[in-house]
Amino acid sequence: MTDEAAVARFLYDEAELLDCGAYDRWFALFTEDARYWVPSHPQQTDPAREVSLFYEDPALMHARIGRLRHPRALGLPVRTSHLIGNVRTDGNAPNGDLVVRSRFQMIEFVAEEQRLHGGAVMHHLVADGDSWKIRLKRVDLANAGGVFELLQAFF
Amino acid sequence: MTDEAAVARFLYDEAELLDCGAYDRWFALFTEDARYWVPSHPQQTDPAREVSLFYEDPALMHARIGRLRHPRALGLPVRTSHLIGNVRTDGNAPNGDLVVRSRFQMIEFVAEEQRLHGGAVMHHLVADGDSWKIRLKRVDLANAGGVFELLQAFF
Amino acid sequence: MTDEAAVARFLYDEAELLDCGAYDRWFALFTEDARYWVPSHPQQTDPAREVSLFYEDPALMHARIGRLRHPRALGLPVRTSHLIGNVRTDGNAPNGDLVVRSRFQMIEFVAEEQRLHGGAVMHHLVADGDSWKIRLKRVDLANAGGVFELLQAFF
Amino acid sequence: MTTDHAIADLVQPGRVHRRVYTDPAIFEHEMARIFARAWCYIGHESQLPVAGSFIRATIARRELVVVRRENGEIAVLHNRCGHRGALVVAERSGRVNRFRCPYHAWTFRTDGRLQSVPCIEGYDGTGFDTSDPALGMRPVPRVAAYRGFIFASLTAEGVSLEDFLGPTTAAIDNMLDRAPDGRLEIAGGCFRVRQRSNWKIYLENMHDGLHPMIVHQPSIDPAREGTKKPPTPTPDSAFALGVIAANGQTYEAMAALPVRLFPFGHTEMAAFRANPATDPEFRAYREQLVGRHGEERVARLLSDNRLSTMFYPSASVQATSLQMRVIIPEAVDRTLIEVWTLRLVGAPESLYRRTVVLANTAHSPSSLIKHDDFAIYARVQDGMAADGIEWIDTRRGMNDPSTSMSEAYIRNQFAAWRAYMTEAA
Amino acid sequence: MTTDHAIADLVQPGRVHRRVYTDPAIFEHEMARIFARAWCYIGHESQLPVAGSFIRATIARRELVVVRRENGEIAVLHNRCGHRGALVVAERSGRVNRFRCPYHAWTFRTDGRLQSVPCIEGYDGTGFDTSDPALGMRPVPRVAAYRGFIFASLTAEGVSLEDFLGPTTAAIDNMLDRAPDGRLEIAGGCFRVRQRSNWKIYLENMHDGLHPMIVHQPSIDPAREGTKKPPTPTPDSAFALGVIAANGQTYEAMAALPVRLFPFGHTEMAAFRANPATDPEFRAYREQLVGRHGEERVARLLSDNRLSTMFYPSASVQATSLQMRVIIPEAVDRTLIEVWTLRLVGAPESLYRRTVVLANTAHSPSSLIKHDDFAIYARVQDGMAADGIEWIDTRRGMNDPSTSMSEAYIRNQFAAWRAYMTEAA
Amino acid sequence: MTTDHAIADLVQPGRVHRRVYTDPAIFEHEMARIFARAWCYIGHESQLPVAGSFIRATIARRELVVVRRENGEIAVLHNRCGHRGALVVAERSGRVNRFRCPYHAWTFRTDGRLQSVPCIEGYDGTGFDTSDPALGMRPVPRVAAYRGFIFASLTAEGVSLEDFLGPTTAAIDNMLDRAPDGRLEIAGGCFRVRQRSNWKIYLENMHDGLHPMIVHQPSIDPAREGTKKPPTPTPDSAFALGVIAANGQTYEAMAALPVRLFPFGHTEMAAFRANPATDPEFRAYREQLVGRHGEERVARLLSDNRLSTMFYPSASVQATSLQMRVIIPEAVDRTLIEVWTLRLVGAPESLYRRTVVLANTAHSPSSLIKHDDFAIYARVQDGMAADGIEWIDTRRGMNDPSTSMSEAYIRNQFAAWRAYMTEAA
Ligand code: FES
Ligand code: FES
Ligand code: FES
Ligand SMILES: [Fe+3]
Ligand SMILES: [Fe+3]
Ligand SMILES: [Fe+3]
Repeated sequence: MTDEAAVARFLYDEAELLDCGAYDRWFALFTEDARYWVPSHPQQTDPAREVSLFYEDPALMHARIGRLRHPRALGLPVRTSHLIGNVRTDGNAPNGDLVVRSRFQMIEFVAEEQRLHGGAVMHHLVADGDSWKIRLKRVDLANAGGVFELLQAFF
Repeated sequence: MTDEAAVARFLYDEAELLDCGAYDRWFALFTEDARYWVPSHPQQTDPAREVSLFYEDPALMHARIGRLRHPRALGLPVRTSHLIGNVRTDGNAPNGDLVVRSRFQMIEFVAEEQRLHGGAVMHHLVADGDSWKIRLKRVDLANAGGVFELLQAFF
Repeated sequence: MTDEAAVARFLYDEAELLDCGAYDRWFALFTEDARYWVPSHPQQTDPAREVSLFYEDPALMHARIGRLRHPRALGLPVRTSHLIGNVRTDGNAPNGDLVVRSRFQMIEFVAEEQRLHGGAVMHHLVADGDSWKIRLKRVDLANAGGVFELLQAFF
Repeated sequence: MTTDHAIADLVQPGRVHRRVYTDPAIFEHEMARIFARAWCYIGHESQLPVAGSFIRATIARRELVVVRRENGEIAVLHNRCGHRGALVVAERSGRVNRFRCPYHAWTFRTDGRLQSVPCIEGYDGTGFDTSDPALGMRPVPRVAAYRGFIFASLTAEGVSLEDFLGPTTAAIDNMLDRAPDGRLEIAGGCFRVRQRSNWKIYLENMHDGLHPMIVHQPSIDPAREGTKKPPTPTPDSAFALGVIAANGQTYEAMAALPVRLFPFGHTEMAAFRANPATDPEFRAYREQLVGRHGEERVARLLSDNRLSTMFYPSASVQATSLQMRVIIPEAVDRTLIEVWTLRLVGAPESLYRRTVVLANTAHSPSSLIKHDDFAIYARVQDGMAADGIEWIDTRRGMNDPSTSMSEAYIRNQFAAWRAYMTEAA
Repeated sequence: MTTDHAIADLVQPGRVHRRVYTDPAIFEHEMARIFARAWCYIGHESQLPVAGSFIRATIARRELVVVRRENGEIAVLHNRCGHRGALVVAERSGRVNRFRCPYHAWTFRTDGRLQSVPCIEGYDGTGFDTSDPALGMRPVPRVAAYRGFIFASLTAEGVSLEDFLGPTTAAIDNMLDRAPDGRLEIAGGCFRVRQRSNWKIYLENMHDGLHPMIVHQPSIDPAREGTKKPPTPTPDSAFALGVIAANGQTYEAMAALPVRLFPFGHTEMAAFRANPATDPEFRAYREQLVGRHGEERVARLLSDNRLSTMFYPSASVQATSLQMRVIIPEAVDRTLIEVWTLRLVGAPESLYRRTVVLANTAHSPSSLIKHDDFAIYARVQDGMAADGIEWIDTRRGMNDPSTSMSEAYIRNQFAAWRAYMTEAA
Repeated sequence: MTTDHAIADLVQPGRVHRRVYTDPAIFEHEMARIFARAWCYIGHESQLPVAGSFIRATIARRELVVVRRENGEIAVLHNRCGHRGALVVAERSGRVNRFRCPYHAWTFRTDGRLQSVPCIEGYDGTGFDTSDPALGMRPVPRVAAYRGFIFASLTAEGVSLEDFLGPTTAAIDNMLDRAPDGRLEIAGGCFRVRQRSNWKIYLENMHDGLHPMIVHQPSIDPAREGTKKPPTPTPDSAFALGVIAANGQTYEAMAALPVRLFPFGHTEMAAFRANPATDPEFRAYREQLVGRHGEERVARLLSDNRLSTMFYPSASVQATSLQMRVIIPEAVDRTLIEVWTLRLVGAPESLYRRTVVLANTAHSPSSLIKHDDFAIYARVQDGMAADGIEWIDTRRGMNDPSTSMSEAYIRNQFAAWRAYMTEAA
């Protein structure tokens, strides 16, 4: 399997864990210093000086998972189906992380309604044995900057 | 071409036959004991004790194809466009069949309206020369369990 | 990287240029005698005897790019996100061009609204160093023949 | 506002006005005057096995909860909190000890009475009385069941359920007689299919014996071929193909199928005598029945075949195919149909398996049969949408006995429609 | 309900009220009083080459079928079955011997008369009369064609088509004169583009000579540059770029373009004199014409250029660019535009090729020109959506001769609008 | 049409009728009688830094532009061209010298007056007068700002902004006092979140101290756990988790939180005393304030915590968390909420960073807290959608002092609602 194919497979497996609701195993893919970031617009560079659609460290990701599983959480369950494509390795970040770019579309089915999300994804991956861990997952939604209803699920 | 790439190519070709309306050639991809199954919910295990969105053996698949081509069939034609992704080989079934998992989205254009379908697909493949035949195609729709309008086309 | 993988990567990079608004670099991928064609129905063979949704030579493509960038263009900006899949090399055209078939879905975000487009794509590619140039890009939309609102962006 | 007089004029001998299918104001009246007054089917007792079991239901667009009480009785409550009106239950079914509103945690007994209010002292001296029904999940005025089939009425006054159902109950009796243990249960999940047409268009197709060989030709032809040519169907699929092919009856055969007309708009269509199944499992099952009823009665009840019995306006039962269909109007041009299957308790698995195959074949969203029906319903709706031509003909079979080739059942439905719609509120 | 008096007040000298663009009740009136009364364009005879050829059409939201009868005449029928109202024809065009309703297989002759009813004995003694037009696909009251262009009116009374069209027919005559064989045909498919604005906003832009150099600057600039800089355009694209660049006329030039005003709201805008095409194919074509008409007449008719002629309210013809545009209102804020191209029968292929390029350039969904127009139409609709400011100014050019720089044609449209809308039903 | 009398009856002591949340006609009245009359918040002066700076705003569904004039004043104009009504400005914010309509290039001064008209001679002798306000972008009747917070009223008559805001201004004063430079600015972008419920349902949740520990349990539980267990949060995330966990206050604590009631429907809820931040940056900031105000006043103003202050009906300010929320009704069952953050000019970056974290946590579309709130709002809307049960109870705390455990603030809102809705137009 070429390296790019291996990376693609890694992204597919990551998405599958979300779609199957295997949040713990998905969570385990992230480094301790990871960030899950959905900027409020594609040009956003600083999560501290502008609001973000999501900006979560592992502790906040963990809390979100906790809510998604809480028996009294409202407006759930949410079922997702990710389609990942256009996977491209794009060199290394200053810290050596492998930079991977991809595009996705995700169908979200919640409260008997189907919605479509999509956009660009950038992963920063750290080698971990014969696989990787995710240090950064940045999702730039096609409709970032628009009006949103609630976004409960991870992209 | 790696094995996974070959399987992916097989799934692309399968989808293309549907999108081009080459139903006979698509039908020929299935074994005589094949099943085309769209469960009514992702946890469904038994098509005999619960209703299914589709549960078809070759004879019923053949009848559906017959209707799709019938000059007097109403609410037709339907045009589809499949996007297949996240293709992963996933070991072998007890009977030795190759298990392949993928995700898809399908745009359906019928009666001047565009609809989107998507979800998870599991193929059970039997080696056939240097290609495969399909013994099982199971499609778990993202919105399984919801309210549907008519589903005429194969996913 | 297998040849098909290289071609796929080429299509991903092409799409990314559009999604990033790098229209000049995208434009540079086309040959001087290139055509960008979106037929008005899948069976259309002659752009001169039937109207087309798009039928552009480099000069018209260039003019469209000019408008997309014009400070006074209305109903802009438009943001797109392409998902490219089912990439298959399909032999050579009479003139020797490499024929590549794929499927796509594109989310278009314009005027605070998200729309979905998709269908089949055929590229005719000319070898160019260790990459290619595009002599023909034909996009058959799933909803060709239907009613459209405006189509400003390239697919 | 449409006056009763104007409404009465919309239904005339031999014709009805298109507005009854297309006017949103008429639809509002239908909800208030027909669905809110009639006995509407809302579920089956087998869906409420134990105390606290509940399912949701909808009548005239009101959200309801049907729940089994501790004393075994069944209550039907408005799914609406007595505090600020929130929908109390979001799940389609489940089990509770008491209902709890997610907003401020008011709790309600299974009879809908307010049970507890956090920090109730906040209401001291306001005359707040927890026994006030208006503060609970208000029960609907009337609930009754006929041998497990639960109906409710949103109006306090009116005929009893038995009087309402009248002779249609025979369909239910027959199903129960066919159950070795004398019990039925809802099983196997449910289809929910939305059609883009007025609810009456669905009802008016219910016993239409003229359309099958015409509308369903696109599925009849391949099904007939499929029963002859390869690929060889599995037994289940052979049965399914047979069901599809069975739509290809001659006009003569259909003209021989009586459709019975009952008060309140109810109707019933006979089915063809099913060629007795010959497989060993069926014979064993038949023996069970004989043990229970005796040969003569079994012969009679197995030959007493009903295709569909309509409990106007809310549901129909396909007695022979063991299917319940619930009609839920959503808008003047949108209707939700729920399809449920019934299991004969005690009967061999193979019989229920057939019921599942039949539901998949006849009413799944992918049904080869329904494709053409639903397309037709939408075309009827679209054809009547614009003004210019105002009347729909309903004269077929006006002078003949009622059969599946007559529109007598449609006239019977509209007679009830007119009575409901013009009866003083 | 809005009274006629109130409606009359919405159109005043020099201004109109925003409600004419935004009020759904006004829109309903427009359908019943304008579109249902006027002669509306529904197709061209070339689309109906042989007996049984049909196309679908829409007037005032009524679904219609336009069909060539066996005797060569053209009938326009309501696309609605006389039985239960189903839409009979779903295809947009095709050919039939007779129409067949898919529900119960009633068949209809191409004049709409009921031809056959399966098992008609079911109607014995009901007074059912197959010759009753109400049981057929009812023809519209009036159909007429002017030299191949078919119009229909949903009202029995009214002026003749010739009187209705009046001087606008010159545009049609001119196109026919340009056809070497004296015939035109619809060819090359059709664009159907939906705009999110009231139908009148489209019409009011039709002859607006002030907006092009403003609204279309974003396409004019790159088009002008494109004609100078590489990449070198193909001849077709050079022509397309020229068309786009041509929007950049000076105000003076536009002020010199007369817009003629006709009764019934019709209007016509002249086009700039096209620099005579010099390619050999064109010269050959010109010779053909001279052979047919003589030099003098050819010189005159080729210099007699019309940009657009509006058949209020339903269509416009771009005579010089050989394009038909059909305006189909769907809702108060939604309008469907159909764009068809016309072929001069007998003319060289290259001319029609130009027509296709022009349609692609000027009115495809991807048109660089229309992007900005349609965005503007939506912005006009959005700007008027809320209350608070009630009047729209229409005074430009009130004292001047009518040119493309005057709003005279808008006032002319509203004069007709007011007359239709207040005329007793 | 609903009469004022009928409207008055919808609000009664201790209850309100469901129609106030579900009837589109009532919603139309609310736009015309409440939103068009009240002073509505439309932006902050810091969003208009220089001459020509503009932002868009919406009141009662009217599109507006708020612009800084050359003289420094602020004008609020209808975003509508005086010619044909086009929306003049499409960008949500920007800077201009003058406004230019994209259709015919009429230009408007920043005070809305018509500045130039291409080829104006076309209006000679028509009485066209460029100084006619009807031809400009008409200014709204009244605009005023309180210390940078801009409000507008669509009605010429009425109380002054100061009288309207009354004691609510203290919240603004407090924020300004906390700013070392005595200035606030809008920064960090904006969330725009749509909820599927009536605008009042959002307002009625604003000070609801009973629901947090109930509705927010699904986020409180994991947040509390998160503060104890690994993974170890970053300081920002620890703060965020603290904010989420803080919803888990006891009823006693909430009952101790006063909610103040003001004229015109305004209300204010106190916040818990924030444990003084101890990090060095905060201490440095505090020193800045002491330098400006003196120790005593700083101690007072930092302990003077307000959770939310409601400027009925259009906005609320979360003074302590430095957040503005704007309520924009779109339809009877749809409301857009805009969330903006405020920066204390001169304060250390870390403070604003906290403001951003708080906005992300408390009101982003992905907010763990808002998920459950918004789901509840929709369930309240859905629960009230159907008829059958007509009244909503509002009696809680009728005899008690107003706290977050009382519905006094809801009654206060409805007292204002009733006054606005029944006051002669
Ligand atoms: S709304 Fe149900 S408890 Fe308050
Ligand atoms: S509806 Fe057309 S034949 Fe019955
Ligand atoms: S509409 Fe604004 S200038 Fe004409
Ligand atoms: Fe049928
Ligand atoms: Fe234009
Ligand atoms: Fe809350």
